[in-house]
Amino acid sequence: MSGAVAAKAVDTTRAPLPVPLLSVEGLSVAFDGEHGPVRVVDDISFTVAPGETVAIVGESGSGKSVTSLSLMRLVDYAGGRIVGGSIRFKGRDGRERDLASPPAEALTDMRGNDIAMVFQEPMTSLNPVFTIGDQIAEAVMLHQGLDRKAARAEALRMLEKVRIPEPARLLDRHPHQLSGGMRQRVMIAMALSCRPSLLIADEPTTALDVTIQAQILRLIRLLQDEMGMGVIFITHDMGVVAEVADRVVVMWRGRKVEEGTVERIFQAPQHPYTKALLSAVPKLGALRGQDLPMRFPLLVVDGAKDGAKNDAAPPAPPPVQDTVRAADAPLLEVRDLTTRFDVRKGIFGSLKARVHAVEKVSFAVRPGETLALVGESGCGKSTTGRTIMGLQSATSGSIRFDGVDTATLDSNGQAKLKEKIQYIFQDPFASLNPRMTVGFSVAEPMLVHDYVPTAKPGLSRRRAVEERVAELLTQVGLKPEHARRYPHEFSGGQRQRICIARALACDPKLIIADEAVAALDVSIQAQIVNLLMELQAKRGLSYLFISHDMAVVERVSHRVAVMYLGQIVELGPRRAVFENPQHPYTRRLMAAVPIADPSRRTRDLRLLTGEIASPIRNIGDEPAVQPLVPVGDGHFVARHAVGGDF
Amino acid sequence: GPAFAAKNLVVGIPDNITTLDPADINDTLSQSASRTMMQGLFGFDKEMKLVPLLAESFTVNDAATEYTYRLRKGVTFHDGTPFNAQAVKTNFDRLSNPANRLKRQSLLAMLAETVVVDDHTITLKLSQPFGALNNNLAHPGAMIHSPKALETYGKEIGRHPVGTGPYKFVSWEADTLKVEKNANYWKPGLPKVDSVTLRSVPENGSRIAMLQTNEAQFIYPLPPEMVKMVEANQALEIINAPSIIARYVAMNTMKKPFSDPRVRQALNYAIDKNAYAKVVYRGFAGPLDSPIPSKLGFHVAQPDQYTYDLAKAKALLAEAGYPNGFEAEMIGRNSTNFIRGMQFVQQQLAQIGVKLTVTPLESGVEAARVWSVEKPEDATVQMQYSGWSASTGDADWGLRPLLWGKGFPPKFFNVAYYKNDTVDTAIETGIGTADNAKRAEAYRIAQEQIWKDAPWIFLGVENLLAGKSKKLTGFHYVADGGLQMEEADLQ
Amino acid sequence: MLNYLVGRVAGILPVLLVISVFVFGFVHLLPGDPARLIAGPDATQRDVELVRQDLGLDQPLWVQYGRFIGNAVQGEFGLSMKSKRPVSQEIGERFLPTLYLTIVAMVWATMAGLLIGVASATKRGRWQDHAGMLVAVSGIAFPSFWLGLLMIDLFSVKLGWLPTSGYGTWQHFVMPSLTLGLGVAAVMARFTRSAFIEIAREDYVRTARAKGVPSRLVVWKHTLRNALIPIITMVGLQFGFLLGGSIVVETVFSWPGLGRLLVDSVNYRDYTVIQAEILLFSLEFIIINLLVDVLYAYANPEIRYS
Amino acid sequence: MTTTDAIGVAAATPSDTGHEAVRSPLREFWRKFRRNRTAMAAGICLLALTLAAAAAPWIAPYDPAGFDYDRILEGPSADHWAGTDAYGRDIFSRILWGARISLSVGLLSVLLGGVAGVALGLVAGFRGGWVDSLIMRICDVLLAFPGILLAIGIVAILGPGIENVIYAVAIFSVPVFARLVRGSTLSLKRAVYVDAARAIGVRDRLLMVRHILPGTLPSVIVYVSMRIGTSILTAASLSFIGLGAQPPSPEWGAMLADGRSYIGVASHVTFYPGLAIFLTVLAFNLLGDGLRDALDPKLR
Ligand SMILES: Nc1ncnc2c1ncn2[C@@H]1O[C@H](COP(=O)(O)OP(=O)(O)OP(=O)(O)O)[C@@H](O)[C@H]1O
Ligand SMILES: Nc1ncnc2c1ncn2[C@@H]1O[C@H](COP(=O)(O)OP(=O)(O)OP(=O)(O)O)[C@@H](O)[C@H]1O
Ligand SMILES: [Mg+2]
Ligand SMILES: [Mg+2]
Repeated sequence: MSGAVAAKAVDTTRAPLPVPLLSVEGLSVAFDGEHGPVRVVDDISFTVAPGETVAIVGESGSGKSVTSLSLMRLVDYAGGRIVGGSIRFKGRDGRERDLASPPAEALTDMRGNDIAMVFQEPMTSLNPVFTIGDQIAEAVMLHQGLDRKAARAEALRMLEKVRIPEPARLLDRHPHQLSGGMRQRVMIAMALSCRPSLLIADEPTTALDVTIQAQILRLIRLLQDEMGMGVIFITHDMGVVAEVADRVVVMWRGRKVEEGTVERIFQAPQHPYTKALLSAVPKLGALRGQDLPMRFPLLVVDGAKDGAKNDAAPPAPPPVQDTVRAADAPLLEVRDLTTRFDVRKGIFGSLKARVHAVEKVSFAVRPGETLALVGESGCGKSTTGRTIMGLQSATSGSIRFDGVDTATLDSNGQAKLKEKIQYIFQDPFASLNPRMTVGFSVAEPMLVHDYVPTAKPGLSRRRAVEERVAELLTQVGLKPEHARRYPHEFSGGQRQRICIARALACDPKLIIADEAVAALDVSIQAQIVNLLMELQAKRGLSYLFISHDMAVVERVSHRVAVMYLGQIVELGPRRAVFENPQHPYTRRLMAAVPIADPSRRTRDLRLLTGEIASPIRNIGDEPAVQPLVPVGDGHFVARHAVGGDF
Repeated sequence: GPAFAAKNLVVGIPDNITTLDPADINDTLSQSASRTMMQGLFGFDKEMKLVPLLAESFTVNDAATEYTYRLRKGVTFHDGTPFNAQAVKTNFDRLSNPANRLKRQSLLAMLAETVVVDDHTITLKLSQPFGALNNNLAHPGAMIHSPKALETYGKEIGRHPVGTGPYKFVSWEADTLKVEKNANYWKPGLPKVDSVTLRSVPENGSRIAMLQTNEAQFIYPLPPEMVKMVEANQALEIINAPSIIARYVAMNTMKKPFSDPRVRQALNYAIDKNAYAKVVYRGFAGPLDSPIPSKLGFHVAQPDQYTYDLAKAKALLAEAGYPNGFEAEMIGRNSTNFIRGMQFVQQQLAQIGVKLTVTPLESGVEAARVWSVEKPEDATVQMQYSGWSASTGDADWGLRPLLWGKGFPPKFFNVAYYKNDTVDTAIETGIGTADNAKRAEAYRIAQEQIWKDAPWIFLGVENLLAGKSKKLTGFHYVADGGLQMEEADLQ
Repeated sequence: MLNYLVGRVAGILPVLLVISVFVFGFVHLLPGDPARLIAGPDATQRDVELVRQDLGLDQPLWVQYGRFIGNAVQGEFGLSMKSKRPVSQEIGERFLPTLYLTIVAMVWATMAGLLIGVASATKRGRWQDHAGMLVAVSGIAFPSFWLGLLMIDLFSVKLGWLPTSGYGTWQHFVMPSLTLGLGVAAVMARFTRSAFIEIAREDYVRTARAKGVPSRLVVWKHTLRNALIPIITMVGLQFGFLLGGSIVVETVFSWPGLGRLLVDSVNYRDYTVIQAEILLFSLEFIIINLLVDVLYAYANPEIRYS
Repeated sequence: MTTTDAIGVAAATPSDTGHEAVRSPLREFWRKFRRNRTAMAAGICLLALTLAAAAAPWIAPYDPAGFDYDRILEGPSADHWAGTDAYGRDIFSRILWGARISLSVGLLSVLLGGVAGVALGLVAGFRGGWVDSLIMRICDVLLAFPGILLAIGIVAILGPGIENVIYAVAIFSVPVFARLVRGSTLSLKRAVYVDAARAIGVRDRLLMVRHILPGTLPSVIVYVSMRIGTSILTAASLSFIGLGAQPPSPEWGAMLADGRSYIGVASHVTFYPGLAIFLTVLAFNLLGDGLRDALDPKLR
């Protein structure tokens, strides 16, 4: 990996090579459940050839992650067991062996070296006590045989490639100081630096904005071409699938329901689930010309039982979301909010610099309104949310909720406030107490706030709460009996839905949803988004919707705020921002959204290089904050050099 | 060759030495340690008989107020300073001066004046008659420092002992004292070993192990229950001899129910002394057949022993108005041996209905209970399990501190608050004269009366037990628990 | 962190001052009169009075406290009431032996404890686990005097390999440090096991495995670092306890340590020595716990950055 | 907080619909604990021991204080299963009787000290700042304060008595628990799920108890199970300074210490009380491991 910029035009019709790299046959995996073993992956077979990209798509909870963990036998450490099938893998040395049979410990030398993996949940997958640099360098040292110093240099190079600002500084930072997307990129850098012959990437771009996502996809492709690396790409983003995959495996409820080349799957899906999936893919621009948000067309995926044919009648046109009570006073009003973090080095470290995570951010959310907050990964979206929640103290600025300055509230008032504002964390797994059943977690807000759910008369309070938990779980597409499980027993998307259920428990007035639907397959995503919008229509809920998925943002939001380097650079009605983006960063964002059509894939393999603007500044070097100037009706833009050329 | 091998004697002792300034010592162990290096005008032989050491002879007036001593000639201290009357005067004046605040000041408290007659003659003038002065001078507290050392080291003298004894000081670290042969010792042919090391090893088992491995050639004390372990080893032998340590339970004779002598006698009858020796000392104890152990001077065995007789005990109790017994508390120190003894007494007295609560106390707490009493009426101690070793070897010190009517705490250790005019007179007579016949008569009377009044439960006299290598000779374990190593030799 | 540290270090003196008042008061309130205890039961009342004057105990309490603190400030602690030697000497003489023994015992015990704990945790539920925990429980439940005596009997009396007791050569360290360390090793083993089981299933451990990190490193680097907090806490506590001297071990092996000095001085109510020792122990704990807090920050960067 | 209790208690009764959406952590814990056979066995052993101790007057073959000077220090035999001690008392009977004192002192003191220490440690770690400094400096002093002195002080102030032993031994445990819990709290309080709980409006006190405390419990349980043995021995050493059970009470630790002088001569005098302590500690440790595992959600 020498040249940072590699521009190559590549033959798009790659025939699968004759000798498969990986051949999975009849793989079944089980976990111990409450009533004996539960098969979560059932008789899966597929192959991966060198240089090939196989995408695994499917319903949330259908067993994608478990399958991928089984390939490296990591599922053994998570309490799972391979109960059948074989995983034949051809190693670097040309030797073929069945990874399913030896004890998991015996495969150590193969991991990383032959197969590397990017995990779905980057937040919990990085070791909190080691620096980013150490963690990447360790992989480099293990697999490229470099010494410490060279490994660090290599780590630095990898970080540059995944477009992390100021990678040199990042080397010495710890995971908890990184934004979600940054951690995900670190995971990717780590996996790639192993230079494996097979890369398993489990939702590697969920937390990335589209511009960076594009960069990552190119990077993977580049390595793949260079080293003939096979790739298993698990994602729910059909746009990404269309962009990268050679072949597609569709999973549904633990089983493989369909497999084919990417073109065939997209053009002639066979299985009802696949069809449903494809028809649910949100397309950017679907609401062009529409002022108001609109729900997804409702899908009846559940009707597609076990391959039974179901070409449901075309759904009724979804209602528009005209819920904003513009006349009312704003529900949430943020003014000049600034949050900074100190950067120190070492255990005793002195103050070196500051992260200007949020700089003079001002916006308001009106009752019944959805304000989307979009922006590059690491630009301060989560920090804004956390600061509003009081989880992070603001450096300056004011936050008013329902007309009350939250800074004036005592701890009691703060706690009461939380009944009305709910926050959905970007990282669902970490935000669920691992020692509590999810049922209890979902019930907790109700217990804490003495919230009495309206339920059938004659029920005790406890039963009422239980009923409500069951109802919430069902609403988000889970089963009531899931309440008894622990967070680690769920898939990524399932956990995300648990967090959504928890946020909805007490009928809040405002929900700050931080990438709340990022890990959901499109069908579930549509359901959840519709649910949220339905609640908005019914109860006048407001949302601060943090997301990088522009297609979803288009569907849900009344207004959009675009953040860049801690500042809001553009703010306006959704239609205005989407159809008439003013700020260069906004324009770049719109252009980078991948399109779910394999025939339109771009094989542009240019990697971005060069300085990336960073929110880390030396002490005393305050960033310039330009005021937002109106450019249209309620449409504002900041005209300054930050984030692009004016 | 082995013939020239240095003879290094190691002695395992149970505690740390506190100081090596005998005038400031009140524990037998430190006394034994300083006795390796220092001597007084008199000493005791291994039978606890008074023998002259640095004094050759003495004269005393009839009133027992003026003693004149002829001192031994040609003796030098370890630092080369000659031993003479001036040295004695320096030491005695130091000891007797309250301003020096020495713990053994009482030994010479009656000293009014020391007069150097000539270089080797000295006269001690007393402020009151005192018949047991030679015994007091034989006490280790009256041993003689080199006057030069006293001057050089001042308050630090306790770390730098310089005497006339058979061994010279080498070093003293936390728990190890090392002394070496004094080549110029005035007794010809002595000492025979090149060095003596005293090592404090508090754990009984470890001390025995030292003996077994020949790391030590002499260890003491040897707990009675461990005698078997030493006996099992061919190279070792035990020393088993009566001591001067009396074991008794003092009863507060001023308060009910112990104010009635019949009660006290009953308790004496209720205890099986043989069983006591067997259970508490595994048989290594003798009877206490008088208020003082037989090894003390002027001891008289009492004809009417309190032999174990439960019927008589019950009868006496009934007579005294306690047909069903009573309840009482017995305190005592918290050592294993004491607790064992207390439990024994508790068990025995239960047989006649006397229910004892046994309260082992930490030394300070016990001291507070015993000594912080200003008026006898305030005493809270009903019974105290105790022991006494009269380190002067004389009946006086076996009786006066414990049973003299003027010796209630905090003055002295009369925890029984026992006061009997006959006894008081006898004790005062005994100390008021140097005439041994008169003294003997006085102490006979005292012992008889005390025995009858039974202010104590007389339990027994424990044996001195020690383990030694058979190769060690001339090493004496004296009845007061002290060690004499002057003649020690290793074969 | 640095500010925090400076603050903590600067805070030590005032804390010690408060402790000194407390200790002084407490010690003087204890039942038992040093003058009587030091003079012995066969001393006359006059003797006792002399001793009392000699020790300065006849003076008002505040004068005594003033003298104590005046001495303490100079690093002196006056004379031991019992031995009349400077307290600093009394303690100094025993501090190093205690320190050395503590270090030797802590080092082996911590390592053994970690090894056993990790072995047990990684082989959880298998025989290695049961064996390890049996050893650990023995270490806790086995009275150390018993162990000490058994070892003396075996290694000194029967085999003649080691001296029975005393302080000096390295041989003298073997049995006392084994005896002293056993309990520590046991505690460490139990805590390590528990902490490891906790961490072993975290996602980031899985990540390490996926990177191809050898099992050994997965355990000793990735898991251990995260399991450190309770382990550090325990090491600190044990270290502090051992630095106070162990009465049992010092007794069995006649080790010239601080534990017996304390017992002796308590027995005689040797106020000066007791006070100095407690101040020393407090200082030790304060310093150790300061180090522990620094190590927390090392172990967990999130603690460091707050 | 009443509502929480309502749920916690109510959830312990079986639900009628077959599925319980909200199973309290407590109930979940018990379900898992029951399945751990070793721990259950250890628990049953301890229960049996407790019962045996309670029934000592009826099942002990001899009077624990009944002496027989003709049969002192006899080894185990058909008459005396564990032999006799220096007074010819039956050691087995004494162990049975002694279980009453030793078990209650061991357990109660640790629980008392544990509860106090855990509370202090939680508050110190969670609040930080001067609260933390104050609590921890007090703990430093308590740690540094020699046990015997403290005990002598307690005898002086409170007088002897078994409850006072429990207090004394409990005090020794407090700072250890406090430091242990504080350490874990420091790192646990930064967990995202704690933030999440805060974000749903959980007040600090509940946050500590419900979200942080369970995370510290594994260490606490381990320490409790170990500490019980130590406490039995400590209690015995306190009886030596006149605090607590006095002769002839058959306290295990005191029996052990008394037999110390007979090692090598009549070793059974220490061996059997030692064995009793060992087995008890073993049982508590196994039980502790079971509790720990039952609290671990990742173990089914
Ligand atoms: N440790 C576990 N114990 C029990 N069940 C588990 C465990 N881990 C996962 N499962 C179950 O296995 C199923 C498959 O999970 P998996 O994580 O593979 O889903 P996924 O396809 O990756 O979904 P997502 O897109 O939401 O990440 C889910 O129903 C999940 O609940
Ligand atoms: N605890 C912290 N200490 C130091 N820096 C932090 C901390 N938390 C966040 N940051 C920094 O603040 C910046 C903004 O982070 P934030 O999590 O708000 O980004 P984000 O917009 O949510 O990004 P993403 O889409 O990747 O989640 C990042 O540069 C991040 O490194
Ligand atoms: Mg997944
Ligand atoms: Mg974020």
